[in-house]
Amino acid sequence: MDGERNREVELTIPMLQDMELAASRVAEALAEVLKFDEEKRAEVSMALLEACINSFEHSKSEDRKVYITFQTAPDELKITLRDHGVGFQRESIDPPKIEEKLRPGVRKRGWGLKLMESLMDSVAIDSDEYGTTIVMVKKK
Amino acid sequence: MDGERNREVELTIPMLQDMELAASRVAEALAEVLKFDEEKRAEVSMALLEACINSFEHSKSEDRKVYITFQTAPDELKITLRDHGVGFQRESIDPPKIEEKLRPGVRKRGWGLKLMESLMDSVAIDSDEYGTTIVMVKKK
Amino acid sequence: MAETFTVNVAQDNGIWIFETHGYINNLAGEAISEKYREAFDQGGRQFLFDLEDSKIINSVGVSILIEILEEIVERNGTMAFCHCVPIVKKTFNIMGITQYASIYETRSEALAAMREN
Amino acid sequence: MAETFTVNVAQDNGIWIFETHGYINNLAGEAISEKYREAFDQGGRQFLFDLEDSKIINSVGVSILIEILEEIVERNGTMAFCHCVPIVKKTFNIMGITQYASIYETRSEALAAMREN
Ligand SMILES: Nc1ncnc2c1ncn2[C@@H]1O[C@H](COP(=O)(O)OP(=O)(O)O)[C@@H](O)[C@H]1O
Ligand SMILES: Nc1ncnc2c1ncn2[C@@H]1O[C@H](COP(=O)(O)OP(=O)(O)O)[C@@H](O)[C@H]1O
Repeated sequence: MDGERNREVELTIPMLQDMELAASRVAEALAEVLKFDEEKRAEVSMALLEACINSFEHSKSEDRKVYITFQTAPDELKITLRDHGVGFQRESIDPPKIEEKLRPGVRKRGWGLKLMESLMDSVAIDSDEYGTTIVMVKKK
Repeated sequence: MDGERNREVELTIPMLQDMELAASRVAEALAEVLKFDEEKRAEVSMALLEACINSFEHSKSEDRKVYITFQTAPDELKITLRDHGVGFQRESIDPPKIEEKLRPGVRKRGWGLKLMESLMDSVAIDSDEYGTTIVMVKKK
Repeated sequence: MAETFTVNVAQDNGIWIFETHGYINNLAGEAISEKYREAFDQGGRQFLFDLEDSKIINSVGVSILIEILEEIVERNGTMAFCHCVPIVKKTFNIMGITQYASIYETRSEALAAMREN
Repeated sequence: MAETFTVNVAQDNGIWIFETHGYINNLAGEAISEKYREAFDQGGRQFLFDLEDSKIINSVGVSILIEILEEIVERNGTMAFCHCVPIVKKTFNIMGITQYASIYETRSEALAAMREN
């Protein structure tokens, strides 16, 4: 346990334009340290980018911060992202479909969760009125 | 004041091989957000890399962590790095000279502080038996 | 990346080429959309996006490309991409954009294919 | 970067070329040092380090290059670098390595200059 905690990287970013890049860079650097291939590095990096943007845009958190913990194991990177925002219900969000999105008047947005889920090996969302926690794992 | 605190990025890294890369990536990403040119981005990034390695190698800190705060202003990036190690006295360290380093038997190391000071606009070191704090500023 | 985003527009035999530079986020998407609107209003129907210098994108930026795609599809036009890094290709695949827009390796390949259209 | 560091060694008319790949840290420095030792023991006196694929270095890694430089200078050999990114050049300048080792833009420039030596 202690050994694991000692491998943690913690990052707190403010909810400001472009700050998601700082987070995604850490993800990429750690994926490099773990010797993930370039494609997987880019995948982790983009999944975290999307998760950060969701917190920035939707959480309405008062402290305007996203708290991220990176845990490295020899063959996986686990990323836990938290915001202290209003939360949401994953179940109530329909998966986006391009055919529908292309219809006139339909909101084109709504791809972040789908991308995260497609790019990572697992994504677990725990969200309530005190905030949202997302645990994402990418295997080597 | 509050506005400033809200722009802070905080990063904690464990003192492990290659973890300095995660820190230097954040510095680089933030320098990019501030639209520093490529050269200055690389300079900030390397200065922080060196500061991290110093903590890893010399601090003997028990918690094996480096705590870094990044503060962004429109035209400067301020980086504060702390370790809870044994500290050192800046004054007692002579500036390295290549002529001397090239003599047989002389330890070749000892460039980190000089590099940090050359690459950043200012470097302030506060170090005692409870640890070391380094505040580095790079202007756009 | 977080460099100021720019987009250059050129024309090649009726094909409008958009060359993007930098991170495609919401602001970049809007910048693209504005230039697209001008081209469309001048009668443009074939659009090639050269993403060589956009190695990072996000879904907010890409949503704006879907807005553009909607209009292009509706008017029987063509939207294509070239020089996409793997993560961009993958993103377009996941989103299903590749069902409506072709991705080519190089610009000349894209132009050749689009001219046959 | 944090990819496993590698160094390839080649010879061109008595000039030993070390092509590094990856972050030059302590471990990489030691890997270079080992290969250097082999070349030196085979009589090598002219060494060119092509750093094109080493965009990140640290002072611990560079200190090991200074160890090598000490020996080369002592035996009247030559040490040179090429394809250095700006931060690497700057680092070598700050450390004063450029007083003892030349930095060339390209490998062919370096080889041409070293052959005249
Ligand atoms: N961190 C969060 N806090 C609150 N709501 C969120 C959060 N993340 C996602 N959501 C909700 O989930 C929806 C779907 O998110 P997503 O798939 O990323 O698409 P988009 O952000 O484009 O709407 C959002 O519109 C929002 O209602
Ligand atoms: N964070 C730190 N904690 C304790 N000692 C330090 C720290 N940073 C630097 N030092 C001391 O300063 C010396 C000079 O550091 P530096 O110039 O980076 O060269 P080097 O690390 O190669 O010795 C170190 O050898 C060490 O004694």
